[in-house]
Amino acid sequence: MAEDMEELRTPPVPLVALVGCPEYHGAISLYLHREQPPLNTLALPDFAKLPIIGGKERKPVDARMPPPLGILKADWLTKHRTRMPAVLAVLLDRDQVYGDPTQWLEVCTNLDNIKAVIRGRNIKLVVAIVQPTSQGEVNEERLSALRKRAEVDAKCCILFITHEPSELRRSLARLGSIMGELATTFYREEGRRVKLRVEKKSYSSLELSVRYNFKIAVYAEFRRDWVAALKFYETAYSLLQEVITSTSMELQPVQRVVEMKAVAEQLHFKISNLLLHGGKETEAVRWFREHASWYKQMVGPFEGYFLHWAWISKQFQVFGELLQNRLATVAPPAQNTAMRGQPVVSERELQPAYYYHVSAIYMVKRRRAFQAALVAFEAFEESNAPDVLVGPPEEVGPPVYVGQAPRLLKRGNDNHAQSPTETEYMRHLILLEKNFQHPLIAIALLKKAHELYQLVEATRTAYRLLNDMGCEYFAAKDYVNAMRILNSVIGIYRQEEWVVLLGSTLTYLRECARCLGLAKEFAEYSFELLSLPLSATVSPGYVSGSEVEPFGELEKTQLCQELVEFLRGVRDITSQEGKPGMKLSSAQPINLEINVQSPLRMVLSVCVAFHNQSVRVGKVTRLTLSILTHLPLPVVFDEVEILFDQSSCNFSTQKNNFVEVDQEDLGPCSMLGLELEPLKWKRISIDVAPEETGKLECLELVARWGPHTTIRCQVESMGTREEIPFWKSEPGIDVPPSGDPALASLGQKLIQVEEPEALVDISVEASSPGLVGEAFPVCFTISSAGHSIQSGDLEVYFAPSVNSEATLASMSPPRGPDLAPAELLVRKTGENAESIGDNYEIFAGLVEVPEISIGDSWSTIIYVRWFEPKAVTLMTTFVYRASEAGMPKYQYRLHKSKELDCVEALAIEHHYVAPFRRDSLLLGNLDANTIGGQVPAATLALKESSILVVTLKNQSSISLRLLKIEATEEDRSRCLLQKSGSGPLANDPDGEAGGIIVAPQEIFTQLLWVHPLVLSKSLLVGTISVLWQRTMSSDVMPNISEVPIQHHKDAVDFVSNRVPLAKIMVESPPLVITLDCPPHAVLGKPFTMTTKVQNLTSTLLEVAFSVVDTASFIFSGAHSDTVSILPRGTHFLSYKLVPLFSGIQQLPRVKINSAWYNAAFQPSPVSTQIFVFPSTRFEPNTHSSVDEAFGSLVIS
Amino acid sequence: MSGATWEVAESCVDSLNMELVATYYKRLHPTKPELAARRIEAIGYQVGLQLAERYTRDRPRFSDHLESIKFICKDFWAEVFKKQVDNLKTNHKGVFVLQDNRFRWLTRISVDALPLAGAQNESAVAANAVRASQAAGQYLYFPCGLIRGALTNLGVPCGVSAEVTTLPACAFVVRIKV
Amino acid sequence: MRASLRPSDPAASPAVERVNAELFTLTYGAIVRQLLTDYEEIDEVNKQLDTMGYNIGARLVDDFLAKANITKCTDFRETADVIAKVGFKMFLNVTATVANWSSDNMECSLILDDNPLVDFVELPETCQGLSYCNILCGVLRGALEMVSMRTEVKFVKDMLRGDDAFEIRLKLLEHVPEEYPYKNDE
Amino acid sequence: MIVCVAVVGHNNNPLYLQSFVDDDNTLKFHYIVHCSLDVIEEKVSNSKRAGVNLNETFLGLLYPTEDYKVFGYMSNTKIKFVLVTTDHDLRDADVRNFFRRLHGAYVDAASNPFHVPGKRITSAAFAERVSNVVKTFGFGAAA
Repeated sequence: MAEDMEELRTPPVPLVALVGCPEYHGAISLYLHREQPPLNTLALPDFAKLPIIGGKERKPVDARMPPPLGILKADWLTKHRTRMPAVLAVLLDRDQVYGDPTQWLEVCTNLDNIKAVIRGRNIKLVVAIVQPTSQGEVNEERLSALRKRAEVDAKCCILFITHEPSELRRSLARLGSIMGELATTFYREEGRRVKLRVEKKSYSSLELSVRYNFKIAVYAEFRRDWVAALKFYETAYSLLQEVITSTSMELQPVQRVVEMKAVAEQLHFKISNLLLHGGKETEAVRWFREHASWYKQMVGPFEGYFLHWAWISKQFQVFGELLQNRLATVAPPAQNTAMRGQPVVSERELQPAYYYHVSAIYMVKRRRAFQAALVAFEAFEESNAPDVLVGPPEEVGPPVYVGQAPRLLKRGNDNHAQSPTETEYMRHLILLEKNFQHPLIAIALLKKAHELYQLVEATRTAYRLLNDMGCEYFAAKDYVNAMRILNSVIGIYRQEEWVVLLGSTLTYLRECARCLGLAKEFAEYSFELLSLPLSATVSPGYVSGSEVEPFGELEKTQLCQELVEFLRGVRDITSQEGKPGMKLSSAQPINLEINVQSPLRMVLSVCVAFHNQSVRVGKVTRLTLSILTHLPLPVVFDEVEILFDQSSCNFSTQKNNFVEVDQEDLGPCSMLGLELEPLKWKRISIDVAPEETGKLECLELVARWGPHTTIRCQVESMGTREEIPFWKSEPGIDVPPSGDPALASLGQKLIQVEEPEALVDISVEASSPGLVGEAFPVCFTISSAGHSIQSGDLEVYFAPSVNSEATLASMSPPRGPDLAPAELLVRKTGENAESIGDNYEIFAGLVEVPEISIGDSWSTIIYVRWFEPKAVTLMTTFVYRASEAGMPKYQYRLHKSKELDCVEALAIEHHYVAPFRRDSLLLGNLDANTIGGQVPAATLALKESSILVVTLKNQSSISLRLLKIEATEEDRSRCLLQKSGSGPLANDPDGEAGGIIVAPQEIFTQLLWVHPLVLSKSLLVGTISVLWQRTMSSDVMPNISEVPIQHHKDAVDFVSNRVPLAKIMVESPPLVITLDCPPHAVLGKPFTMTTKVQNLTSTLLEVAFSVVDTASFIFSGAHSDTVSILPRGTHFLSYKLVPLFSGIQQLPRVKINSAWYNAAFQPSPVSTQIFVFPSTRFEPNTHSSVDEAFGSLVIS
Repeated sequence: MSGATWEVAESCVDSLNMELVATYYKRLHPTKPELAARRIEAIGYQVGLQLAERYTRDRPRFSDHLESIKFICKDFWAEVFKKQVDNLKTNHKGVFVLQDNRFRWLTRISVDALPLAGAQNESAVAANAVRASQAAGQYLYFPCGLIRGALTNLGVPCGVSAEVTTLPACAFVVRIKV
Repeated sequence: MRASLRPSDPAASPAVERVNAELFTLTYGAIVRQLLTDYEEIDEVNKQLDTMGYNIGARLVDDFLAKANITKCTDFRETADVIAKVGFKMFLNVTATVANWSSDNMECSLILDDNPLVDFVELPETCQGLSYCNILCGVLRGALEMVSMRTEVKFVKDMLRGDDAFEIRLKLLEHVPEEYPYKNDE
Repeated sequence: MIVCVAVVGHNNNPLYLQSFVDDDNTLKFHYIVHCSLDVIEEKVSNSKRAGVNLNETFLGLLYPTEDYKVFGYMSNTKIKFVLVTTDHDLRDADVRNFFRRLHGAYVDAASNPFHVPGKRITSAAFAERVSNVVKTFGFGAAA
């Protein structure tokens, strides 16, 4: 706060004086000070000190008096507050008053002196008689004498009791009230006196009336009569304005101007103080507004401008502070409480921040004015001249009048002479001002204002204050802070598109960067500044000295060239004085990043559009870039690169060709650099060929200037291009890249790269279904259609079956329930072909495919061997590299799958039958039913040859060649097994075209002998193994004939199915019946039928038999009888029969009944039939094969 | 000079609207009706912006969305369609329905655009009604744009769609974007 | 003929409903602008405007004849007068003056010194070639063709391009009394 | 004397700013107008809060700067008009009238089919009309 105003800040307090009885002064003054209203006390230890309060005699004013040398006496107010009491209280000791004449005389002289002192100033007098107690008689006439002497009336002459507390208090109160009362009268009278003069107009100069009104106001304040005080201050104020208007300020000497403003300041300070304390804020504001605007014109002479701005600045600051203090105590007033006629007070004006801000603004004006003044001053003055106004007190005295310069005491004694000359004065002020830190003060003010504005959320204003702060820091050459602060400001100007403001701020920032030698920032700020859409009329500035000067297109282009040269590294930018200039080097390169949101997008914005949504890998696709700059003049980049996520596609104007879309007719050009016109989209097209599948994205454009500068600019899709986030409201800023509308609307910067189409066919052929056990050939054929295959691998495997994750790869493990139903094989190659029976080996899973030139084809065969009749899916993957002109080696990949079905080729069954017409009594058969549950195993007679019938049925859809049927005994010592002599199968399977063909569904039967040698309940007989192969007929596998490495007949391969024979029971029969009779008969020709019954036991067996006769024959012999057969004996029953009918006839059946075994049996009907020829002519003369076979088997 | 006082025959406005629809639906984008619709809506939008600017000058600012919408229903409608909206409904969740039982522009579109005349039997009438409201739909994109433009300019960002119930009645649905 | 003109004074004829021109003016402006964005080159826009006008004119002419109750005017001169005095008055509420007749009476100019279409309009430099009011030419052409006069209509002066007035040059190509021209607003 | 007139869009972006003093440094006017937006916001929100002066478009005196007085006006479409003047005693009616005519000029400029809404106003006719309005400021409701 302005310290010289201190005494004006608080209303003055009446002053009283005490003399006599000093021992009580302390108590009294303390009491008076606590009084309400308080009184200040001036205590005079003894009467000798009296002259202090006396002033010089007042001379009556008259019109002939010359105008005073100043308006307000500098010390007047101080005098009245500290040295000029309104009341004087004399304390007289009772003993003196009532004492002996000498003492009384002394009192009288003292009183006379006092009167002499106070008369001129009509200071009021109070006489207090000090006595310890209230007792003691009063000498009336002495008392009245005292009054007369002191010329005071009774109420001004009081008792002051000191030793009785209650009385003391009462006396103090008495003293206080009377003194207060008298003080008021004193000041009123003083006021009146002065007012009288004013009314009488008994003087000439306006200055005096200013002074008098001021005095009246002050006296009123002493009386706490605020209204009156205000009134007279205001009069004084307006009178002062008259004074000023009566003379033209410009012609006045600076000293005078300064004085008058100082006075005005005091008066106004008083006024606003009173108004504010009176709760009239809006009043105060109005007053201030008037004050400021009125005095603003009162600039005074040029050299004093800075003083003027200093003064104005101070006015605002001081008022702001007053207001703030006021508002700190009371709530801010309701706005617009303006009554009719009075100008409205805006809300801003009720905010202290406003005044601080304006004050700061004037502080800046002050600074600038001073700089100007300084220049002038140093031009004319010899700068080393001394400042006479600083010196020891005996030479330089304080000013007599408010706002005047110090006096040079050595020059005569007259005030006039003592005041310094104008030059001395100015030098003094300028030297003072030199040490004044304008920016710091301004910044302090701005900070204050900024905080307050932030409180009321006046964002923009707050930012503006920051901006001003930054500028002040700049002025103070504190570039770091300037840059920090200004950086925080630009955001809002960008956002709200206040281009001019942004321009100015950027200009400062750019300068800061330059002075700090920050190349990158310098470049960035310069670029943004240059690319601003500034019309020629409103343009940003460049900084000269510490101020921003606007500049036009010309400077703009210059600046731009300068910048580009700098970035090229061919010119360095002069930095702050003293520092070395900025120069680019490999040590400090510049790398500017421009993304979609960056403000530098104005410098360079790139959008791209691929011409296709997708491309096959390796194929060429076209990309169009549109590049735009808002820089004011054409720029040429030394090199432009375009980067992709597939670096192989990266493009550079240095290396690759491109097409300038707007003059395609020129064809592909490969200039080294790239030139951009201002605000004109440059459209170039380039061709790229991605080498990897997936996506291809254009990432960024890198423009280079010289060796050290790169600008990396993020690209965006032309289709989904978002408009430049800045300067939306600027017409013609955001022109979309014109040209091909299709590209413009859906061109993208990212495309899909698809696998190349393989120009190769794979065919998988097989004559499904395959047969279990066989090596089922599947033929793979690869034929190249489009490009020749360099090298490839053919992979073959089973598709994983649904039920098991076990990958059924070519390697087929030993079979289990959930394992591969089949395995893959390949034919063994040459040398080890004959090693083992099977001439296949497990397929390794991969076949190398040789080079295949266009049009050719290649095939291979792979075999499938099933373990069970189960369909499988054969998968194949062909991976290869194609060799194609101008194409990268890319791995192509083909897939193919084939469903293969499978069936069991042969159904092999077998059963046992007893020998022809020879039956054994097998008890096992008899009580077969007694064996519970399972089908009883066939029961054969011990050491009897039974027949084994094996039937093979071809279930497949193709005819098979049966090569061999083999019977292998389990154990020769227990049971013999043997093919019956002349089977249809040649015994050598490898024989030329050996074996027989079994057509589909055909059944083949094979007979064998079984001859058990031991008794057994379950006897393993042996196994039958069948060897077969498919008949290779051309319709089965058409393509195979073409296959080079294939199947000539010598390499016949066959399948062998082994079937274990069912177990049998062997027991020794007690009886064997053999029927003996010719194989056939002739009608009417008699023949003999003999039934042999052998008893194989060692006991005599009684056997009953009976013959059932038939209509077909007549025969002779016993129909029924019972015979006993000796152990090991045989009984013959012979009958002669004559056939009566021809054809198959049932012989009479002999039924044997053995009581011992309680078993009856007879030969099976089949064995007891005979063919009867109608006549001998038909009778074949061959022998019964059965007989032979039988014969050959008989074991005796 | 200012257009405020100038008057032209209403048939100018009508034939301009009709021709606008014809131009975009029949000539410029015969195959892409939605594109034509978008263009026409855009035209309406621009006019709406401008009209809002004109019609609201010298009137106190609206304090909320409802006031703005009321303005559209009353003054704006009166200026453009020579009557007020018959009924305004809202769900208080930013959806407003402006019902006009006799929407002027539908009453005044020429017959060849709306072949309603002389269709006797029910089916024909029904068929006509359908075709009519389809045809009418084409004529409502412009007013939709108008309303959207006006509201947007009054600080009520919204989407506007129209529904033809029975000609010439129709309802405009305003959905305020939040 | 003159007699037939009198009752058609639009002030007198209640048949014509009037509306505030703003909507009309702005709508037209918006259409022109949209067309400019739809088409690359400006001549296309001029053509479109002319076509639109043609259809409108073809549609309006009956209405006009009815309201203005004009017995089909036979010769070109009168027709021109009717258009100028009645037509423009009735629809756009401006009067045109007929001038600059060619010696063979086959050509004349309609001169307007004001025109509601161009209210508020300022042509940007980018569309200098644009004949903003071209729709009027179309209207005249269409209307005249309905009364079996094939004409060629174009602007020769345009205030938007700094001329002192709007001048529409009207040229009669042929007058085919009994032929009904193809009506092409389908 | 009117020293500056500005039109500010509803995004608080300058649509038009013209100074009428020869002093080539228009920068300060940009600052003044930009800051005045704060006051406009305050006034609008205040009048919202305590429904005083029922959303009048005319906002009256915004604030005095060190040298000027700044008046404000906000249309229904959130377009702000700002007037910067040196005069200290202005007739309220004059200022209101001024803004009415300024607004009128803007409305017509915005009605130009080629004017893109929200973009800076480059129309010569508008500038013409504005300077006319400025010239005739204070002479009643002239022209």
